[in-house]
Amino acid sequence: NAAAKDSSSEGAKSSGKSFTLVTPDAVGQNEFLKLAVDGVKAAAKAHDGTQKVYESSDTASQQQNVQAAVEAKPDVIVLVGFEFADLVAQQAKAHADQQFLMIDACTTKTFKNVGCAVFREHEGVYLAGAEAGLLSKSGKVGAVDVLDTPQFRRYSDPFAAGARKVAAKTSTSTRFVGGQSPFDDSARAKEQANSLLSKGTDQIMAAAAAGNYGVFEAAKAKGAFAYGVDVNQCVSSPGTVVDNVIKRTDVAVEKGIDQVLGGKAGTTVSYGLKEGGISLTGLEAGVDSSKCVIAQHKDVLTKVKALRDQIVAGELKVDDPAAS
Amino acid sequence: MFFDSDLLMSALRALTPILLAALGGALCERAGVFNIGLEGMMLMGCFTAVTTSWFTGSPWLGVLAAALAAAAYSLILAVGAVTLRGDAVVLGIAMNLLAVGLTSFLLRTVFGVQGTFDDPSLAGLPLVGGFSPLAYLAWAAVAVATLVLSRHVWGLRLRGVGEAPQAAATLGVSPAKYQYAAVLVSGVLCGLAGAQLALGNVTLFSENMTAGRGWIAVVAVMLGRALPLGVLLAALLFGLAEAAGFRLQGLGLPQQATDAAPYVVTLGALFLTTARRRRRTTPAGAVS
Amino acid sequence: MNRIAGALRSPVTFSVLAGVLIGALFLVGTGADPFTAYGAVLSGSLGADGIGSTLTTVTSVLGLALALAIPLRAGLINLGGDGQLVLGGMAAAVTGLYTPLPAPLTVLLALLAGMAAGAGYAALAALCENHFGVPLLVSSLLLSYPASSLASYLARYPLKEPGSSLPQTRQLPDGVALPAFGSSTVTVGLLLVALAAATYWFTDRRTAIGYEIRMTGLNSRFAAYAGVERGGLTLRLMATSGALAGLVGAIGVLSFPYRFLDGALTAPGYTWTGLTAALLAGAAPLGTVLASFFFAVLQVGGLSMERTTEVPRELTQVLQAIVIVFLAARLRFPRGRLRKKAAV
Amino acid sequence: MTPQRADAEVAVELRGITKRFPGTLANDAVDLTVRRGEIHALMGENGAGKSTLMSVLYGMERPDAGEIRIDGRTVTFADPGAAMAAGLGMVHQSFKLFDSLTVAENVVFAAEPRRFGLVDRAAARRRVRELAAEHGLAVDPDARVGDLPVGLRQRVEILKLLHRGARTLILDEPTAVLTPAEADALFTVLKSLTAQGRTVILVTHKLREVLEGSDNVTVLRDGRVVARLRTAETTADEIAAAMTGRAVELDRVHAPGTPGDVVLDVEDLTTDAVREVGLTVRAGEIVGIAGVAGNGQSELIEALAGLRRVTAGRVTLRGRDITHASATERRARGLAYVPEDRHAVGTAPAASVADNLAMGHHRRSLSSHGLLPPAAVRAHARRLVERFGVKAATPEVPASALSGGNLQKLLIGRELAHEAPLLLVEQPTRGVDIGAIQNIHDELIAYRDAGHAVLLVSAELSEIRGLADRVLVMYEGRVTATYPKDGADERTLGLAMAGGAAPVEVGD
Ligand SMILES: Nc1ncnc2c1ncn2[C@@H]1O[C@H](COP(=O)(O)OP(=O)(O)OP(=O)(O)O)[C@@H](O)[C@H]1O
Ligand SMILES: Nc1ncnc2c1ncn2[C@@H]1O[C@H](COP(=O)(O)OP(=O)(O)OP(=O)(O)O)[C@@H](O)[C@H]1O
Ligand SMILES: [Mg+2]
Ligand SMILES: [Mg+2]
Repeated sequence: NAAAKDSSSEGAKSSGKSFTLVTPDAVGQNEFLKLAVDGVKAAAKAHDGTQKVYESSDTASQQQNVQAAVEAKPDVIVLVGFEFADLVAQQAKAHADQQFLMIDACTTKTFKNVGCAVFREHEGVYLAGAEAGLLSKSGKVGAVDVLDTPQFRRYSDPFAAGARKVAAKTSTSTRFVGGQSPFDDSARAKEQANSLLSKGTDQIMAAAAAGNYGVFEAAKAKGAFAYGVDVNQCVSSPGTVVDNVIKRTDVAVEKGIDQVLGGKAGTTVSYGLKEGGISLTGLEAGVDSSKCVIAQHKDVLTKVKALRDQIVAGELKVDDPAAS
Repeated sequence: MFFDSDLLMSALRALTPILLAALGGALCERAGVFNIGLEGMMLMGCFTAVTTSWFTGSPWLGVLAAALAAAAYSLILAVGAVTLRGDAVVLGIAMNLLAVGLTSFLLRTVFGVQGTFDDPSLAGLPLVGGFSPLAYLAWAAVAVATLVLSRHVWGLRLRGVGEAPQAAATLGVSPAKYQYAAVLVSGVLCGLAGAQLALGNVTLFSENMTAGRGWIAVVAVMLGRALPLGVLLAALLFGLAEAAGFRLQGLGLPQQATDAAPYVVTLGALFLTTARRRRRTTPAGAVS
Repeated sequence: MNRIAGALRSPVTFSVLAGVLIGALFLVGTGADPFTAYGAVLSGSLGADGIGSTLTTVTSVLGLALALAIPLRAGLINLGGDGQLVLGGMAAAVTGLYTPLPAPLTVLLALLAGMAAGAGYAALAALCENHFGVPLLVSSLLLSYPASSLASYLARYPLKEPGSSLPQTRQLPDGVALPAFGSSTVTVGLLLVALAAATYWFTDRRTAIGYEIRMTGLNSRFAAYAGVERGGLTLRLMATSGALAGLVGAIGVLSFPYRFLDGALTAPGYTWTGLTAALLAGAAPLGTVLASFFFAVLQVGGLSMERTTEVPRELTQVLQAIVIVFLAARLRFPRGRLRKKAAV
Repeated sequence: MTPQRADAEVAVELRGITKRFPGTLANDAVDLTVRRGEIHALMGENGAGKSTLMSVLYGMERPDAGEIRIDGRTVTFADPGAAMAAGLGMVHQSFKLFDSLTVAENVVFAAEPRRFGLVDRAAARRRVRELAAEHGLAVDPDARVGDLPVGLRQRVEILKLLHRGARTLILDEPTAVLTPAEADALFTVLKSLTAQGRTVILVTHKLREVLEGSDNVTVLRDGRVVARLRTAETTADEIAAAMTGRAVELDRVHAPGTPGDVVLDVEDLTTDAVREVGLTVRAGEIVGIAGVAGNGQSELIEALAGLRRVTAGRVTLRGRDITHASATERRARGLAYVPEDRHAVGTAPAASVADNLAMGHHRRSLSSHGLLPPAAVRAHARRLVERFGVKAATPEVPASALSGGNLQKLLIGRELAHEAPLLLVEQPTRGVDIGAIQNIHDELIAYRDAGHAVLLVSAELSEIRGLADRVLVMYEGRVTATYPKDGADERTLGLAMAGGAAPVEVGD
């Protein structure tokens, strides 16, 4: 628990600001949460302040952690995830002088002391889908999601739409890991991927949390390709992972804190392709050293860049499954 | 085509860890020790297999270490339930809890990570004819267990110990010895099950990665009436139901329905088999 | 006085001390200071900041521990607490959302609906044993999964809050909530659970049915011989058990965040904690209460310890398991029936 | 004091065996000499230390002091396996058999003929047939032991010992569950074994068989040897006096009762193991049912008690049809029941004496409006403990701490206390010593004389003849004979129990 270690070094020199990050799950290998931790650390450094990370594991611990965070009265409490919407609404009302920053979600009502940052993952997933459509030889692409919930649908529905955009005849399919331990069950995720592969699918969007490793293994064994999320996952399975939908949570956290400290809480900032909050590894600098398969398909990247430009310019609108 | 060879392969892959663990559970059951800690023993196997394979570079050493570690872990049940005559159900549940806590704790201490340890250079088990060698071992274990239980002197004595421990004791057969042996062998089998899951089915360790498979093995022991072949059929039924569930998702069935399917199928199978058995045993019972 | 001396010499004291000691060794092994860590556990769970969370956790843990202890007293193991809990929560949510009555009445109705749903579903497991001969342990466990799946489906599709990204129902109307104590998270639910514990204690010690339940647990053939009807008792005990599990679910939904969120009720694993508490206490009422409280302290304190020190909370999980192992190895309770059942 | 033949060599010799349990001195410097080729009876009341002594000899208990000599050599047995290796073999009172295994598997268990480590089933079968033929112990090697009647199970137990080459056989109360005919057959087998030079140590409470079948008798009381007798030179009275320390009147036949109204009327009752049984029991009489175990007596009683489904027929209790009533309804209607198996059915050994005594009373005299005050339970327990002389430290001790005889007193006392018009009693004195038997018999007679109806099932013919006003014999699920009091001697009854009697009808 490196995060907590930093906090112990606060004390005398903490003339700066203090930030507390509360996560909905254990940070572990959750790339999305790791980035959030990076973001809050960067903010602490920038503001010569201190930071703490409270990791939750379930609804009960989320509640207890938020409670504890509020009682410690840091300058900003950062909360990552949809799960916190109700909690933040409750606490923001009860503690009007406490500043909150919500990442990846927002309260239904607007509070003057709550800043929000949300992502338009679907834009990035759409582009990954386009890559898949262009690269697929079988004309079949699919996705493996953790659970059948709206936020995970953001990783499957736009993927299908992107593929069909560039290759109209592409057939698409989605599997959900489910089971007793959906976020950790890589064996199950692997079998779900296998069931797609056995149908001839050769491009798979992997949004199975820890199960992604299982998806990559399955794809690798069948010589098929997969797409990672949040960070560059190509390194964990070079030659199999084509590209990744990058979500710059660190940026959102750091900028969000600035915005809240700057007195501009009460607003919601949306990060998409345009803002650089969402991207693909293939579209970033350093693609050639990323170990991603897409680095060998410059032609594909050219077409995808064109699509991106259309989206950024607002000429192309990507449907958001979570907005229904 | 719905029922194709891929479906069968998928079912067989899902089957292997469950089968290995359930065989261990069946042996314990036969020896009169109710082993509900299969899940925890398996998880210890997963962790040891990955750790050993990582540090030695040999998945085979990983398998060996997993078997040994899980067997050592199973001593908790053996000492607690056999020697100290504690409650096997409580011990089993505690072992499951302890395994989750301990492996997560060790994951942090040994690898400095949380959640999942995965590395491309972690060596997994090779595939032979589409399956890991442990899958073949599991099949062989069914045959061996059947033979030993039904024909070998050890099997006869084990069954005797499970049915009437004092009777066995008066004939100079130590129930404790056989019960220890059964629990330790179940430890070895669960260790292998864990190794298969972490180095065969996938190549990584993640917290709580057994995800209820040990419980399914417990159910398989009951459904299969603690007979190796029965256990095999029960595990196969479960594997097929799960693999079919994955396919049905492709046909548009909601994930929640396919999640529930294996359990509903198992319950249905239990209804059928116990109803049949009841009909058969009622007249027989009247004789005595 | 004898009792106090007995308690001090009891396996419980021994096991807790052994667990704490082994836990301390772990702590030293990882370079942490055991006193700081245990201090953090205690102050985090029993201090002013933590007691609220502890009591909230106690509400759920004790509720489920009681639910599982009641059939256990007669030697029946209900492994389906999760399913009954979730169905209870879902029933309460639906009632809370769609009852056109004044809020207080709606709350009452939602509690009753939750209990009814849990009771009905648990009774189903009893029927599986009584009529199909499927051991209760297995039938209750297997039935639990489809129940969770059903609730998950409902929260995801027909009852989903429009526009939300989470598989959750709409929030209950204003006022459809259990009153809380001050600004804390502790609600009247705690009182309901405490009332259930008191009732259980009274029934167990001082009523004829409680006596019959105890005797069934000690020797079911003996009880049957004297006229205690096994099937009927199983059904009633399971229904009571399910009703309590359902009540915990309803309390969960009628407390913050006042809606059914898929997985929220089961993720903290209260069912297992509750079952363990009940098993450890041999289903005795007072012991169940104490064990539940102990586990709640460990859970809340463990999280707090992780926040304030470097020690990961898994340690309290390990500690809890070690205490159980030690206790189980020295403690037995009547379970003759289970053995026979399990040996199908 | 030691009138033993000096010529035969000594097979087993125990010297100064002392065994202490917490709170009990079970064996106090016991000496026992058993000569080769004899049947040596070991007698004593419940708790006298017989089983303990045999456990010590057989390596199941370690003695605190003393020495064991087999064939003149001093030995120490770490476990029964070592004792078996030295040529000892023991048949325990409760059989130690594996019900789900076959006869052959039971016989060869732990001493299996093998081929490549596998059990050689053919050889095992052969071995059973050979031994059976040699010793007159015919039994089907492929039968499942669980399906066998008690008499055959005992044969399996003896075959087990013979298969292991036991030269000295220890039998703990082997005839407790046998009919006279079966017991006679057993003694024939034992005699032929001793004729071959084997030795038998017989633990028993039954004077008749000791007098008829043994060569020497050793009597224990309170863990000490109080008499060593040559059977040919002693009498039943002498042995009984040695066992109890006082003179006892043996085989009393009680005065007949005065039957009143019909309390229980059973017509053509049929269950899975009972065929068209009809009988009546009147107030103020004891009706005895004799029969070899496994001929439907237990099933009949269970059906009457409401614990077994009735497939046809009619049962009337005090004028009310109770054919399909539940056990609770029957009890409410006026029925009490002392079951055969006091540990598994009649009590909850882990529960306290007080809780055990409350069962059945807890819904009636002890409770009101469903409440059961602990004080009432305790007071009730104290009353019964005193009235029936149950030896228990306090009512709070678990019933498992009571000796067999005391547990039986507890059970009978509890059921008698219901004052129910009908009492069903199975094997009320099995394994109970002479003194306790007399107490129990007196209680039953007093209960009858108070105007209650009693239906008694017993394998003990002297008990049936001593107590019953009418005797029914059950054979293969049917009532095959009915006799009035003193209407049949033991021979006639024994014959009828073996299925060899023409039915004798007598009016009710
Ligand atoms: N394991 C034991 N622990 C404590 N006390 C025991 C134990 N076994 C026997 N005893 C006690 O030792 C004494 C002798 O018992 P033992 O079994 O030898 O009697 P017995 O002569 O065989 O009686 P019975 O006729 O009832 O079979 C009794 O008081 C009994 O309660
Ligand atoms: N652990 C024990 N503690 C106290 N008493 C015991 C114990 N084990 C046995 N006894 C008593 O010792 C006596 C003899 O025990 P044993 O095992 O020989 O029983 P038994 O002869 O089969 O019993 P029964 O008297 O019912 O025929 C019994 O009265 C029994 O209650
Ligand atoms: Mg005895
Ligand atoms: Mg006896």
